[in-house]
Amino acid sequence: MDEPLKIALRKQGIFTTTLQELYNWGRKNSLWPLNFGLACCAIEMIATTMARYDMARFGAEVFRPSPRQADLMIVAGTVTKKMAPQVIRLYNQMPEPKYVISMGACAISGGPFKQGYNVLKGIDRYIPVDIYIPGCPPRPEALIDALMALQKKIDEQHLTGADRPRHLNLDTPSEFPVPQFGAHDLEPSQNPEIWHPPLVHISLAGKDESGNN
Amino acid sequence: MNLETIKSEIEASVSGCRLEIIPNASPSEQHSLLVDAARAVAVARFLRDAAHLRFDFCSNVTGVDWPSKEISEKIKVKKILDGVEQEVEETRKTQSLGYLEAVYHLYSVEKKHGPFVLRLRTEDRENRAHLPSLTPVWRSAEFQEREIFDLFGIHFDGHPDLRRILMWDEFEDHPMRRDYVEPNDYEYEPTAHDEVLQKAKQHQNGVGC
Amino acid sequence: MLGEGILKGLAETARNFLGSYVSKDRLTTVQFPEERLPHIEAARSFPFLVYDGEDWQQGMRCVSCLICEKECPPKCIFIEKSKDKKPDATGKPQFYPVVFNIDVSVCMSCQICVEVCPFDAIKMDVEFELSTNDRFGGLLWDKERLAKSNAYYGKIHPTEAAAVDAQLAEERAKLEAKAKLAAEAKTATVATPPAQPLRETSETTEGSGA
Amino acid sequence: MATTTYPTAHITPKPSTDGGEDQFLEVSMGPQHPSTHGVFRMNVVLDGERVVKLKPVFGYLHRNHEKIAENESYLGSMPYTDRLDYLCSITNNWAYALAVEKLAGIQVPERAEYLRVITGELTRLQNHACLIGFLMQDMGASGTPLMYAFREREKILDLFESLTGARMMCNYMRFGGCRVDASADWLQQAQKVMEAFPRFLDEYERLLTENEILMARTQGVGVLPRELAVNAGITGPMLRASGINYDIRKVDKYGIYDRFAFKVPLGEHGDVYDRYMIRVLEMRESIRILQQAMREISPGPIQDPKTKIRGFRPKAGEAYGRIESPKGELGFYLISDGSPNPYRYRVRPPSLINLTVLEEMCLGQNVADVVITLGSIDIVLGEVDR
Repeated sequence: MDEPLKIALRKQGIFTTTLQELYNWGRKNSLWPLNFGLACCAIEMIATTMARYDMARFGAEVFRPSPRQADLMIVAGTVTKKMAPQVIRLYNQMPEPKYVISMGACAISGGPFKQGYNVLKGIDRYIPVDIYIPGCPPRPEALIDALMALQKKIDEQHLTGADRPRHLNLDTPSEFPVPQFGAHDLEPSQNPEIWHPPLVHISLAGKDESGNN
Repeated sequence: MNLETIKSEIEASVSGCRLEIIPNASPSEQHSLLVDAARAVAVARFLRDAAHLRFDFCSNVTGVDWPSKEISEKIKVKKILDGVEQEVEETRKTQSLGYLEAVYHLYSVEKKHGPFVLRLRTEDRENRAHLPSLTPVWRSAEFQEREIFDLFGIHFDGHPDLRRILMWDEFEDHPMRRDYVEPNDYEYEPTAHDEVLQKAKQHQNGVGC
Repeated sequence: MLGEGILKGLAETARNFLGSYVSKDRLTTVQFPEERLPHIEAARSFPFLVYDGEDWQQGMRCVSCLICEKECPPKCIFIEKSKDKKPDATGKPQFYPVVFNIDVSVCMSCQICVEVCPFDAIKMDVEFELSTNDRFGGLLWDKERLAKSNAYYGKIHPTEAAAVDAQLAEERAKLEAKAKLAAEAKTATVATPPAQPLRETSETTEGSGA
Repeated sequence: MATTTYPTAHITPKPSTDGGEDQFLEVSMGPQHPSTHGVFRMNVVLDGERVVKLKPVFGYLHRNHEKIAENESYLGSMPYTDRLDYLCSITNNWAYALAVEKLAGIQVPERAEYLRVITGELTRLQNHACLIGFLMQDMGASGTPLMYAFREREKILDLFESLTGARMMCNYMRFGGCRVDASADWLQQAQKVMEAFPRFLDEYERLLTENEILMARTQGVGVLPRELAVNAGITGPMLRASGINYDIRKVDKYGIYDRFAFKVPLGEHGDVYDRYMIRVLEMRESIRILQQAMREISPGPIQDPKTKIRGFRPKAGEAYGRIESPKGELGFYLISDGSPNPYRYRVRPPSLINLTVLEEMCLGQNVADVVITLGSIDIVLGEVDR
């Protein structure tokens, strides 16, 4: 059925839908986040659920303390190397379909604390992330904006076909290996199947030759 | 509250302890007292219990790393040159022995004075990095001494529960030491310069890209 | 009486609930995407580069002095200075940044780059709806993404921008006056040569600081 | 309760006198636990419901603030201090600025001191209000008190945003002053918020103070004796709840705190209820300080003109500066070797040291009381682990 006909019918009081639309509509409006705060951004996440910003308007106010009941992980704050295995374990414990929002600079790349010896340079080294919100910390509105972006993403997913989401494709993994504590660093220090940074051409910069720095 | 008088009082009541006043050149004028490790607990007890001092509140405990460094000093040496004794200036380079330091900031809740700064030094940075724990005197040192053990590697003898506090137990390094080498995770450094640029370059070369 | 305290508390919640129908103070929800909080002038999110005039490339105020790069606490700015000079919005030849990248996945919005910039070239934006699914490309902002017009700056931080504009105009006027003076002096130098070197040095120092 | 199994090698329960060792239950609360206020973990050994042993585990938010600061200029560390105790960025700024001012002997102009007091006390208001909300959340009062607290907090954050540009990470203070001046308009807004705050406090107290459930849950729970409190270096509202009169605002009289008339509320029993009450009373005293500061503030410079912001290099030496932050004694210990970076930069975190006595306070209590005892300490993990 094409879109104009659907709208015309809706005006007449007749709702038509497909299974896919109904399925996506249900999923996107009942995202249950994991009650999981790491650092500064967690306070802004709490502020988002409070009266002023009221995340309940998006059906995402039911913060679940248990990963088994949650389908959205908002990584809000610095992921340290000591915490990273636990974060990944929590992610593995969440049932599919599951989504990850990487909230704030630290969760994306380590942020300002990037050069610290105990700071993981981005949670996407170990688990796939759907939406990134830059900011330190992002405003509550920014989190709502990210939530809407995620809802849009869910809405556009197809139930069948090659581009169907991960939870409908049995060949793709839904659990990821948990790194081990090593003598100097986490082992391995990233999951090469997930983390594909582009190569930065350092020679292009030429900083050290020009002596500008 | 004069540091000199406190020093002589300690010397009078704790027999055989060596104390040294470390001056502080900054406008804060918080001079400190270096106590030899062997008598540190007795000195701490005295500071806590002496009726007019009553430093009952140990606020801040921290470590400082002073690695060994090269000191070049000019010395006048008498030498016989061409049969005549002459004074010749020579620069002699010596390697100063590095050490680790624990600094305690004491206040008095009862008398409302302070800070009194106490320093303890280890003999070296490696095998003899031991100090007596002051946790039996002030409980507030418990977590802070564990932190120093974790990050600097000073072993506090007599500490009730000395193990790593911030890093995981399998970790081997002492990251707050100045010669600590960070793990190589410089895969993506789009805005690198200075030190980070060097490390990112090393990483790329190491990986073979 | 046991339970009195609980009843008191319940009365308080009831007051808040009923009050929310009449008092704006008790109903604080902002229906975000449709409704927004009033714009706060001092608000800041990420830096942007100010340009004068129409052409962002020509009008960029940044002369790539690298101060912000050095002072940035998390080191999220990367600048490559040009080898040549190009005329800026006022026509004066200046160095310009060949590459100016800010990694917003690291930036902590601390505003120190703005504070230390002697050219008023970098300012803080207020945009915050920046969520993206592009980890690398979407979060490394280049010169083009960062460039925003002075008019935009005036719109988001009106008071501050007016002060900056006034100051820049004053400096420009001073410079022009000085140039004029210098030109006059040049004609005069034929008569009084010793006065020249002094004036020239003062002009160059002033010129580089403007 | 998180019952994920983690290595718990450190726990060696004492042999039970009335049965075998298998009576004990080891529970690892955290690092992901709704009541631990972040990523904090406690290894608790339970005998039925009773706590036999409790060992806190730290480091899940160890962000290497001190190491990073050693490679950062003095100014560059200022925004990092915001992220220590992320509920009260302004008081963190203040403590750091104070330590650097001691290190370099910088004078602060009067207006800047007033601005520091005003913003600092506003910070205390929002911190205490939120802490009480979180504490009630831990007790099962899910939502309502916390929502009321956040409603007021948003008003204070709006003030911070219009003054400093950011809601949480203000980066407001500089060595020898403040970054931006407050306009007359801003002061008026602040006056309005301040005048409305006692009304909120009355409301909050009607909601909570006499609530029988609250009293039953908190009175006599998590008692901290006086002698232990001093010896264990406890500071802030927690120390005063145990009845010890020690407020750094009164003892050190840093800034201009000697100009204000305010009382130091003291507790009697040192239990969770006293800690709750102390915070309510401290908020009332903060409002008194704010009223005086708002009345007395006069125009003037806000920055010491002799202090360079860029390329700041204090002479070699060291200094320890401390303030009364909402959590307790927040101190910074700096060693300068004359270079642009501090040689050693140490934060004395009140939250970490206040946790020293957690085990003593919880032993023999029910496991549900561990949660509220922890809640009443008022920890922020950014500061505990740095």
